[in-house]
Amino acid sequence: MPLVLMSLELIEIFRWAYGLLAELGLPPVWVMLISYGVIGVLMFGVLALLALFLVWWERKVAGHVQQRFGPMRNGWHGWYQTIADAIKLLQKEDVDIIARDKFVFFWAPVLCFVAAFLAYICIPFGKDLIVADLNIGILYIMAVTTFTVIALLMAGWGSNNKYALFGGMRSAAQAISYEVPMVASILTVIIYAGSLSMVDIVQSQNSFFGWFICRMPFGPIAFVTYIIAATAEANRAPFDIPEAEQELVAGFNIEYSGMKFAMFFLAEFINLFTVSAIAVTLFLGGWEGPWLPSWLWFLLKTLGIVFLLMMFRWTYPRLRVDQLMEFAWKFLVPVTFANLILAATMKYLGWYW
Amino acid sequence: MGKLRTEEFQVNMGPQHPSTHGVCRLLLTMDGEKVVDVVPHVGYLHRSIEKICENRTYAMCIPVLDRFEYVTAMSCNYVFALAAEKLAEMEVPERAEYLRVIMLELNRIASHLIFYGTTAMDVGALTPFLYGLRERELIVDLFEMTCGQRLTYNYIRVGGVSRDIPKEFVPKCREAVKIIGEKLSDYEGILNENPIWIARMKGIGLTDPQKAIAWGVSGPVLRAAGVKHDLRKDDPYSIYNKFDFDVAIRWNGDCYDRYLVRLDEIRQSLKIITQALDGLPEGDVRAKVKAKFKPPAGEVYVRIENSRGEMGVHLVSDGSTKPLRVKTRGGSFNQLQYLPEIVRGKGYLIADLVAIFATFDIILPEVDR
Amino acid sequence: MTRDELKAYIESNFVGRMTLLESGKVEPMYEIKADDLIEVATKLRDDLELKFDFLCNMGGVDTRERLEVIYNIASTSKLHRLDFKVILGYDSPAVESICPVWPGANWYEREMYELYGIDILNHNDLRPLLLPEDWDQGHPMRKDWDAPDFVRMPEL
Amino acid sequence: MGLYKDIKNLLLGMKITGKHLGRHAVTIQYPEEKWTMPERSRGIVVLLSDKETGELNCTGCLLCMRACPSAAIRIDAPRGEDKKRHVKKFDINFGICCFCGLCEEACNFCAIRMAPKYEFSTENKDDLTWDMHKLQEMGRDVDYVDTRKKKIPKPKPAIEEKPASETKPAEVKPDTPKQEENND
Repeated sequence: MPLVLMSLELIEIFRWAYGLLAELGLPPVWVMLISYGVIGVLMFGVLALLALFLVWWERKVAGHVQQRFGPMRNGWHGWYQTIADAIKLLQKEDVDIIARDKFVFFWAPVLCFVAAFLAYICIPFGKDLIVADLNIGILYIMAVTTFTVIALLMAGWGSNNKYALFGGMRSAAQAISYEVPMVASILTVIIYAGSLSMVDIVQSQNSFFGWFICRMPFGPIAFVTYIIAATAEANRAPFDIPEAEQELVAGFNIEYSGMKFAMFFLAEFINLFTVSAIAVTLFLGGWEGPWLPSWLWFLLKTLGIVFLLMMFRWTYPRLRVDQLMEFAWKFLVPVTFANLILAATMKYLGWYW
Repeated sequence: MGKLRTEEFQVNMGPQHPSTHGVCRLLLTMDGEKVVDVVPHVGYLHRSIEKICENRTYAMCIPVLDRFEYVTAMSCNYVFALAAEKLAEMEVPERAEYLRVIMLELNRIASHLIFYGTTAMDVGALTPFLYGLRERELIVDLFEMTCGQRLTYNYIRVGGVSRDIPKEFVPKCREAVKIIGEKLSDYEGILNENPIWIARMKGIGLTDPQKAIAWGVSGPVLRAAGVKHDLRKDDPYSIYNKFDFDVAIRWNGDCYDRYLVRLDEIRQSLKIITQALDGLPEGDVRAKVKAKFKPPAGEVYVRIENSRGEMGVHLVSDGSTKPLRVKTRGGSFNQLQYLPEIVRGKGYLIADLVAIFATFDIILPEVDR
Repeated sequence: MTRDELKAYIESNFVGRMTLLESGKVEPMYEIKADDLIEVATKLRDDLELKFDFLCNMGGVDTRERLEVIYNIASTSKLHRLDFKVILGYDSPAVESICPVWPGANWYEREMYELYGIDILNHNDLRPLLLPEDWDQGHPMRKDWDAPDFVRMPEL
Repeated sequence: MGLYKDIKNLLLGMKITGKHLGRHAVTIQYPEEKWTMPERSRGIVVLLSDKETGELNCTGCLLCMRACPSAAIRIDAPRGEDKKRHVKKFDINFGICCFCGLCEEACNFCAIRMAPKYEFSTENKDDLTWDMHKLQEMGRDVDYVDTRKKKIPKPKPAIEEKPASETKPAEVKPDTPKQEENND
């Protein structure tokens, strides 16, 4: 056991624990059930904590950009501020408005929260550190993250509030529009990786110059268009029109309070991490990197992208809803498709490394 | 297949809404995301300042009028003091006039910095708000050092100013002027050429100069539409004709020009302050005012150029210690009633309305009084 | 025009229609008859020498003897300014709306209507502006209006 | 090259926000770190006491009460047998006080001051009405220049800010100095 822990690779610990479990002599079904249960709980816990960390980090970044402190009260630089906030939100009264559509209103935050977690089944956190290496990995992720849109639309409709409805409709329109350039930029990568599996994609970029962002000239273009589309997918500024607080007050979550609001809020940050993790996996070589353990590389790269998105949010004004659509259909879609054709041609001609 | 049936619906924007700068209720008639019509409902902040002033003495009116337009409370102090002085035909010491100009211009900068921040925030950029307020803090500190308050100054009085500036004021003021001048490049860098900012502001909320004049619109909103109308030049009050400054003017009359005009005005105000600090004479800061200030019966209307347009007071005196009527006029009042004119039927989106409202720089206490 | 030129011009061109009042010692203050208001106002606006295109301010005054409506107008091109007023009695005071001349008077007239009870004739929209929509306690800016203050000023 | 210019300007914005990232905050952490108000700050209204005897400087002349635009000051100072006023009640309601400083300027006796203190929030609105003793306690540590001229029959007011008096208090004459002052 000590030797296992020395290796710093998290997967070794899991393997060791699994070995212990297997040696107990339980039936294989039980071993499987227990191990998946443990993994599920672990994933949930880690991601929830990660979301709380991101909330705190966002507030710190915002604070420092604006020459403030950000949270400073709870713990060192307010490190457990968001945990305290979450606990406070748990205790808050769940304001139940009369004129809502009860079923839709109740299930919207749940669906949003669940959909945010689903994508993590096939995101490789490190070498071999993946829950299930689906051979349709990236397709699966694209499919389940779209659930969020349904959840936001449900929230907008169920609240029976005009602002919320605006938010929900904007969110749906935005997500549908940006799905297209996003998938097109992902396809650029898939053409070269030759697989939809996340693990295969990472393994196909095994050196720094093998990273898809370094593949000239289509790599950087695909990366930039992906980041733009991902910002919109994650409802982040400057594309945060569904909850544009200066126009729609809070958009789709205007009527939500307490834990329901917290679910939306955390789901937003988990989505932020998801899109960054996908960007890292597709373009920045995933867990690849020297010296440090693979999961740490993955985490560092992902947090780097998250930081970039945060800086976007605290720097740029918000686009208007029609400009947002225009930008997606008149700029991003042509650019990504042209890029896709370029990449495919180069692949066909063999002009790549 | 028949035509898809759509219908207009109404949305209440406010009284509690993040971008209505106070408690203004805009009743929007919407066609989807498009604003078809807007009807402003005001009065949520009505404190009947005019009625209150009618049963206060002239000295007491000034702190009450501080609350008339609290972002530039110095102007409110000044316009009332000016009206009372004009009625009593009183001379004000020169040092007091210089101090008044310094304070008015500092306050104009403070107000435009708030405008810069809140407009950026309404358009979605949150950080400039903090940058704007950071520099405003320097000015507010100067005010507090001088008169003891940060927002409701009660500094400019009938016959002069309430007290002389402290010794460290002049160097600190020069330093603040220098810092603000430097930071302006930051402000412009973060927004001016930003493509998103330009897309949001250019060509939005076009004001027609002739119509704007007819509706009584004044100040930066009018100047952004190409009308060179600045009371500091056109109808000089105090000692503004001693200073060398330009009237900031733009020609398109859209949100972007209104924003640029205000940034230019900050520069011009810095120029005026520097000149005023250089020429600050020694002497008294307050004229002798009789024990019970009783201006002779009569009436007068005075107007000054505030950061939101023309600010005026029509003061009617019946020769007693209390004014008979104080009719105040603020720029926001006319601009808010002009707002439906430029929004109605133009097909602006709700986000444009927010930008227009922000660049009109309407604050509600001035409307509701 | 300077103030004296303006005074002379008005005296010669508005004979009998604008009378100089003594309350305007500091700045000239004219009186216009209520039934002549629109015509004079239109002339003031359209006269090429005057060009009063800008309504600065207007409002009611209660002098305890009579009601008045004050108008402060200015010209953005000629850079001069003028004050005039319409004097009304207490019983059913009414004044013609000058929105056709200066549209910016709209809200000022609404405000005057609710605060002073001065009826505005031919006004398109006389909803209450500052007061609540169900206000029925009279006209607050009248001098005889007495309201329960929150805190009374001490009688000294 | 519109696209190039746009990207350049977008990056310029990031550069400015990024530049601020490393700078020190300009805000302060309030309860730990307190901001000292300038000497002239109009924070809270306090009553000053005589430096030697420790008694209130207030003579009950009601000048501040008359100068107050929001009627926040309530004084009850009936005449005693010696024809002098004795302050029985001196209440200030901070709920309606507008912190304009006119009371301080009206006072001829260095009795009322606006001190640079700002921590007086309460949980109860009624607690905002402070009585004479509390105001005096708050004013104990406020330093001031005693400009009164004591034991001189007709002292001249020497402070710069001349008080405002709305009506001349004829019956107050015995213990107020000559009221030749400016109004505000």
